[in-house]
Amino acid sequence: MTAMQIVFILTAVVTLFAALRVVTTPNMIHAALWLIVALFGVAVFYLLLSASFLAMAQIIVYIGAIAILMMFVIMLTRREMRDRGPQTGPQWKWAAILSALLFGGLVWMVKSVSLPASPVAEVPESSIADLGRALVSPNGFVIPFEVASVLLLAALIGAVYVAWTRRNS
Amino acid sequence: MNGIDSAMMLAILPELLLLLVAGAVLFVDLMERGKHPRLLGWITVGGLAVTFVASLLYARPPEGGALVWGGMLRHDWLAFVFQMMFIIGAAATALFAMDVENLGERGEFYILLLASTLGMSLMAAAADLIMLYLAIETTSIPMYVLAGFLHADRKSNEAGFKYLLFGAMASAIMLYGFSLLYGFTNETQLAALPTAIEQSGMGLGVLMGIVVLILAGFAFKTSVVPFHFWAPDVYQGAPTPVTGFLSTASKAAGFAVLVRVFMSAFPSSAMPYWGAMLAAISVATMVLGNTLAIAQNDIKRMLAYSSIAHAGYILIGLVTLSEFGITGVVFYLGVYLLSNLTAFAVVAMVEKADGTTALSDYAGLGKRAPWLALALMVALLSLSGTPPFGGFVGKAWLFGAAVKSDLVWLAIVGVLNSVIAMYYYIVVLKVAYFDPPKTEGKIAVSTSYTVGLVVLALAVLLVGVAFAPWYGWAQQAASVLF
Amino acid sequence: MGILSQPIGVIAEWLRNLFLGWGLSEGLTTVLLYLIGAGVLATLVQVWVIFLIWFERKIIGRFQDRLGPNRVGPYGLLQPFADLIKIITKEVIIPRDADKAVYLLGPIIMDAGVLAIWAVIPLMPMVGMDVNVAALYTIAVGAFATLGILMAGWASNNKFALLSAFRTVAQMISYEVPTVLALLIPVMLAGTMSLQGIVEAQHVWYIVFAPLAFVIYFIASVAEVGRTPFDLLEAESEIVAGFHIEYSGMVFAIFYVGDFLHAFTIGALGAVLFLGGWRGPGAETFPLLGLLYLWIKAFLVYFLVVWARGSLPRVRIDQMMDFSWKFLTPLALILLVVAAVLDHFVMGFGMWGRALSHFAANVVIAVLTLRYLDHYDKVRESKRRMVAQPGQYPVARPPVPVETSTEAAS
Amino acid sequence: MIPLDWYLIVAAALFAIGLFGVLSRKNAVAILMGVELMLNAVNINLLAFWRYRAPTEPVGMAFAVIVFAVAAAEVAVGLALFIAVYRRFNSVVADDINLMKW
Repeated sequence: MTAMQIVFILTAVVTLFAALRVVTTPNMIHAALWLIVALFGVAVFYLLLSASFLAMAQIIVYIGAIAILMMFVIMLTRREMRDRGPQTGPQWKWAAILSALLFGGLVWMVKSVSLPASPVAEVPESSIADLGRALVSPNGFVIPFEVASVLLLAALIGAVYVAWTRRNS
Repeated sequence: MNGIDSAMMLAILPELLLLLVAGAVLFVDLMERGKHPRLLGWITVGGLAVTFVASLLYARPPEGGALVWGGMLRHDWLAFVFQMMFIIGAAATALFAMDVENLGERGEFYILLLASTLGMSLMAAAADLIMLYLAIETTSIPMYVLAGFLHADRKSNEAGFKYLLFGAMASAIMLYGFSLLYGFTNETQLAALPTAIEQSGMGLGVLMGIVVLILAGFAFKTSVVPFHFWAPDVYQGAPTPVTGFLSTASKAAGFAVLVRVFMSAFPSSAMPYWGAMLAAISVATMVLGNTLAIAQNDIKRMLAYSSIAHAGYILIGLVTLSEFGITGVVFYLGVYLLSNLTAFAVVAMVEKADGTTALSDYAGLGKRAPWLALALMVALLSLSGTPPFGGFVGKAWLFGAAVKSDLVWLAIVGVLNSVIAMYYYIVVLKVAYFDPPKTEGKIAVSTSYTVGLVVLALAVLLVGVAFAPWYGWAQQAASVLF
Repeated sequence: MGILSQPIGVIAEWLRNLFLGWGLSEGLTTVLLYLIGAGVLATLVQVWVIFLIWFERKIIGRFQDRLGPNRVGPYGLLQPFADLIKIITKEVIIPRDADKAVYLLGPIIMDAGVLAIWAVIPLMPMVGMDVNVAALYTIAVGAFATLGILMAGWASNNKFALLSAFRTVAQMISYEVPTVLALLIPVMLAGTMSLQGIVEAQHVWYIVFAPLAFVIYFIASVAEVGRTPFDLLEAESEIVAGFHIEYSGMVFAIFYVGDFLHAFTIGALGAVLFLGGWRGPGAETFPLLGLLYLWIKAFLVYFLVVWARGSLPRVRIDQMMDFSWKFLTPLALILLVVAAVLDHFVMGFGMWGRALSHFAANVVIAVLTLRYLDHYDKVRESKRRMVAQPGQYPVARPPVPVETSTEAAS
Repeated sequence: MIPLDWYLIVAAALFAIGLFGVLSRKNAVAILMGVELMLNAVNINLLAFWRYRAPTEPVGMAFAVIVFAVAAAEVAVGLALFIAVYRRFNSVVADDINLMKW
């Protein structure tokens, strides 16, 4: 077992444990903090996959914005500091069975397809620059890139409209 | 790096114009906020009309279609016909929303409506998994806000809330399917996928697993079983014009991708398997939608279940796996769009006048507002599949396609369901025409409603009587896939 | 390989041989060396804070016409040590209803976020992790500082602490946008996100290329650290002590250290991005000289931070938000676009030609901005007078100057 | 070297855990957290496939970037809706928000 594999297993254990805590802990703020741990673990996976740019984007977007926004909303949508009682519905057993089945199915799918054991090539030095170029090239991803910006603008307008407090209403 | 040529720009002409209209609304809203309550609505309607005409004139796709923008989009008749439908749907929605309180005077409403239409338009044209996912989300995310747009109304809040939660889950499952499809085949182009799937040596079981994951997202957008359960709540709670849009254009967009992905992205060897799966889903959807619709006493909820049932009928066309069937799908979606929009327009008008959507409050509508009642009758009869309205022709084609493809049992199930459906549509008409009115007073119909209703109701009739040209379009759209 | 030309390299080589001599495996040695390097760096910069505290108190004292610390040791240099001993001996109090784990983790995460930036700062030629996304990394770990404060504010179970945490997050997220935009300009000019690469590309300091970007970077960074005039997170008059109201003893000290270190880190980053980092005469031959240059430059920027603290009053919260979203962000966007377009044309002008064209563009933008602000002020002024005119309101309405955020928006 | 399978299985596990969260949680924010876990599982998949199958083409990375953007938009709209719902219902627990039945 190489050093990389040890790092991988450690990261996987931490990430999955954190993810489990996210969906089981009764304290919502703790769930958000565990979510941050899980997202950080995912960023480490990206680093292992030599996608350093996306690892940084993961930390900035998910941890710096999404997770913190969630903590914000958790704090805003409560009147007491701690949640009382269980936070999972009575249907959790069915959910667990379904999720386990899904996991089994996915593992079976992954196992039954022949996949390369090692990368077919090294990541080129210029991979970040290539991504940047591809995102604005007319024969690359310029349309998705622009549509994503339209989507973000629309989401922004919608979110502001919905969450805005009007004093006289 | 290559430049951009005019063919590429013309291929996205409708999208560009939609964006332009949204920009205009944003600008006018900032400058003239609150001064002319209906100005924004008319700008949107006018802009959409211009978009419609300009697209018809200049953005007609080349014969056989073309792959543009680095393979992200397909410029073909299938996309084009659907895009025209979405523009009509959006324009009608804007017309009917104009007079609704807290909705029609809001610039944000029109911007989100246009953003969502833009997403649908891209959904119909998407030729790449990345583009497809993004287009679906661009349609859905503004729609979540639209469903919850009336923040003073608890039901609307609830609708947005539920729509978002179900939508986020369904699209995440679908995306997982996309990621596996990309990974196992190393290909994101829809057209190149069948070959790539065969080369990857992926077993049928794995492929069907991916199909199930992807179907979750599509089933959500088209509200078919088992991802239908959000529909009644959301349709009932959302502002009525939005419900109309949601149940027609959004559903048509879902079918556009469903048809394109299933017919062109999976190898033909897998067709019988997913065909059987979709047939089962189709039957379940029809039966469930129709039986539950009978029990409703709120007209929006009833129309929601009826809309689920219609998704079932439309699936029949896809299950036939034939060009004839797909033609039926496209044609029926067009008819359904017109009819359902008419129905929801009447519902919106009555809701505005009486503040209710309960079925019993439609009593005496025939006396209080004869023209509205007439429009409602046209819409419901068309939905139930009565000649001479468009719905009859559409249903005839769908069931005919099933018979032609040796799926007689499916056609029979469809016909039986139509008979059940006939019952609850007739009940509404009976209440409207024969029950004594609860309240006195005429219902005043505003200009925008008159324009919209007249156009739509005439169109429903026209499609039912002179169906050849529309059928030609649908056929041209379907031929792209074969 | 002499100790003067490659100081760190020599020490590392010596340690490596030592460990290998002990019979440790190659892989483990590498890991150990990384750990030792990180430990030494983290310790040194945190110890450095002790000096910073003395320095800042001294400077602020002078600004306020006082002497500052002057009793313990020569020039009061030992004062921070006295404070240190005092604070170590104090009890760490954890409020009864606090969320203990989160409460204790908060300061640590905040401090770690600041320390993590130091991993990528190129201290001298060939030293520092040469990460190809270093510029992005500095922003990313900044998120942890925000998180630490949010955790501390929430876990304290105290209204003021929570209010402060909310303010902090709003402020930090808002000011992250102009920071990133300003930081993108050096990245674009150098054509790399590696900080070492940015330093190496600065034959002419980027402050000549983009003085306005430096100003924006400086202001936004000060706001991100939460220093005066943007110290709303600990505005004593409004929310007592802010997010660290419940903290005491060593746990509080971690916040304190993190805060000072963050301010100095801003200086170091600013020096790397805009002032040429370790560049200076003879730095390539004697890397230690490069460290000295970097330190001097970082100190200069840090001095500016202290200067701002000594002379500016605190802004109001709505002013703070408006300033970021309505002024800094648009300006930074304009600068970025102008720099991108301009650079395309002046690429071939040679080193100084390129620098001076950028400088000229910056001067033009600065003049236009100032004129616009002037005009904006006049419009506001005229509106104010209009409102205050008698007869506009029937009853005698006190001529309150209408100065709210809504007006600024119009 | 780490086999590709390992990444895919971790992603599958993360996805299943996320789905469990979505299906079992009552609080809307927690449901959204489950969705985020699912989307992260997708991104691990995408980048693992990119790294092992076609690291020289930026397709997988571009896909991941788009997923990031969509996730951000979804969360922004979602949390805004939750705040609006909280104002009306004084709760963001899914069971409490149930005016409409059958």
